Amino acid sequence: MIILAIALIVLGLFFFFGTSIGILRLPDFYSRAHAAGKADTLSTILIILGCALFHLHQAHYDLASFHVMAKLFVIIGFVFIGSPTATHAIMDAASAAGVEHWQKKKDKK
Amino acid sequence: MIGFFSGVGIFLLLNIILVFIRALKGPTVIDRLLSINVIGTKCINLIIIAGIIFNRLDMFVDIAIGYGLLNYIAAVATAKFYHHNKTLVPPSGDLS
Amino acid sequence: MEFIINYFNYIIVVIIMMIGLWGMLALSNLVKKLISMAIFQTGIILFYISMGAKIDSSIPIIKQAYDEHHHPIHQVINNADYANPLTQILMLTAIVVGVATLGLGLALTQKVYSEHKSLNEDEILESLS
Amino acid sequence: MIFGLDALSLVLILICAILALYIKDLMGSVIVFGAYSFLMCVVWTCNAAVDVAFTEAAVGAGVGTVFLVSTIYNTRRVDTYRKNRVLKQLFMFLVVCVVGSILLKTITDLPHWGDAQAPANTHVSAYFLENSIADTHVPNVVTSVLADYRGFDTMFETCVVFVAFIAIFALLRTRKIPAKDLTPPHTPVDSLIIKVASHLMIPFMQLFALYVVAHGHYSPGGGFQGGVILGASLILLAISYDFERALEYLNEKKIILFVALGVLIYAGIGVICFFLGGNFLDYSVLSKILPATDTIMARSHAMLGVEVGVALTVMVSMYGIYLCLSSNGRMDKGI
Repeated sequence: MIILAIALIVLGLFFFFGTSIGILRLPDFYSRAHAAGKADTLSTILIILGCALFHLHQAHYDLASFHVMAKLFVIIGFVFIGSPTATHAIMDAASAAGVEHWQKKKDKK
Repeated sequence: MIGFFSGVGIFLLLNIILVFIRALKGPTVIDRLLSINVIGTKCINLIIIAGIIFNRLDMFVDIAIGYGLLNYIAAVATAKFYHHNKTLVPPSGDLS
Repeated sequence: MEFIINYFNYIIVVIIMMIGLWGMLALSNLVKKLISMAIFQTGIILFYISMGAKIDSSIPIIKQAYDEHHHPIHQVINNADYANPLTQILMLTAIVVGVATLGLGLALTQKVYSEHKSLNEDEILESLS
Repeated sequence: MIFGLDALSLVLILICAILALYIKDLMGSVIVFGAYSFLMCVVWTCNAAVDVAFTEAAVGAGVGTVFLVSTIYNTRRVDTYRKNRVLKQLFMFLVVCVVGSILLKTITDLPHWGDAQAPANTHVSAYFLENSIADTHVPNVVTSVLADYRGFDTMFETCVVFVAFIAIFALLRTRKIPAKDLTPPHTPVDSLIIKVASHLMIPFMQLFALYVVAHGHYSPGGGFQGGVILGASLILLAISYDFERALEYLNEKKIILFVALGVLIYAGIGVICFFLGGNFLDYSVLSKILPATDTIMARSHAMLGVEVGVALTVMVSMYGIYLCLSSNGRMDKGI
């Protein structure tokens, strides 16, 4: 169980590393939002899952730890609704405000 | 195990610094908003990890639920602001 | 080096307060002045919370053991095991009051803007004279 | 307390603070200030201050940024006026450096960070920690100090929130529409995704806020946090739909009524204690009228009543402040 928890957390950290590199390096706003919207939500969910499993193991599977785990699942649900909504709102605003798409042209400086 | 979770927390914060560089550079305001939104989501993880390090996770989940619920209000409000004034670059004056 | 580790939070408090004070004194935009005021306020809150922190202490919620009739079992509570609750409650109310007063400042700013059509301190002073 | 996380996030906070003041565009400044608040919340958790972290989370994520954004919406984003202030700024920098060096000299006299034997940690707070369970049966010492031992303090803090709301209302509320509309023309934004997501989240938010108010005795939470979350849920309703929809639930008359009712509940519980022969806010005498409670449980129950009063005032204040700031006092349409 503890190995599974650590594996989930490390996987989440890997995805978050990808997110931060993507936000830092991708060329235009829309591709950055793509990195932020998907990988970020996934990494958050993975890390929370790992923490839930670790807590379950640490508390020897008693009733209170299942209560905590249910709460952690509630957080996962909220992040799953909230984070993509926020990204959608930001993207919508950007497209309304007229942010230009990136094009693979060198001559446009 | 506390060492492992401290390492996870510090790794998350270092990554937040990477994200923060985008907020620092951010050619437009909306890039800043995007990276700040990511930082807000990551704070949920940091709080849960702090709870595990303190060994009182049952007390810290409530804060994390609060964050998970409220995190997107600021993004929605700011996005609505840009729907009304449809300019990213203010009419007079520079960004920097 | 030892000085930095022992007083790290307090040094940050001083720097945050310096940034906030500088912003309030030197910047001309009224909204930025209010943001600097909020930064200054968090400096003070950080000072109080750092005073209440204890090494190897837990959060100030007592781990209560109960017997089978749900009556609390009497236990000896060691002061050094829990963080200081007093500084925390002082600052908890200060945050909520701080956001209410920030709203008041913003309302005044909006009123000033509707009079003078500007948020700049210098421009407002010129239009007053 | 966790040193590594604390130190790293404090360094990030410094960068945030400088960046928030450096950016010329006010919107950017406000957004970076939001990140400042997020990281501050991490610092509070690392310093074992869970209730403060909860308050900061609710205030910073829910209402603080929204207030600033709505003010910028009704005013102007950038200064067009330029006057050379470099000399003044340099002079102020020197002044601030002098003040800072004095403060730095002073902090060497303070006890070390995290010292359990410091004077601030040994006198009054030790009494609260050791006697909270025996006196009130409340494990969360922060709640018991907030609502019971220091009840006067909290009552007047609630009054400050109340007075701030009344002042904003009196300053901004106007019925006449100004001749020249300052705000840009209002175009309704129909984003179905935001509406549906808010529709899903708002009931959970309000339910969770009630849980926070009621469960504040055993876990971090209480009137202030629950009130701010309730207010944030109403603000979200007003943002994602429009003012009409939000005012259907809680109109202006009810706002004024509830904001006073919260303070009245708090002070009323104190006055009832008065009539039962105790001191003002001495809850233990309430056991005479509450059925089947001893003096200790009476204190615990009265704390819940007080928290409900605080939550009511804070909720309505945050909601009302948002309505006033966002519509510049006209209360018809906002962001």
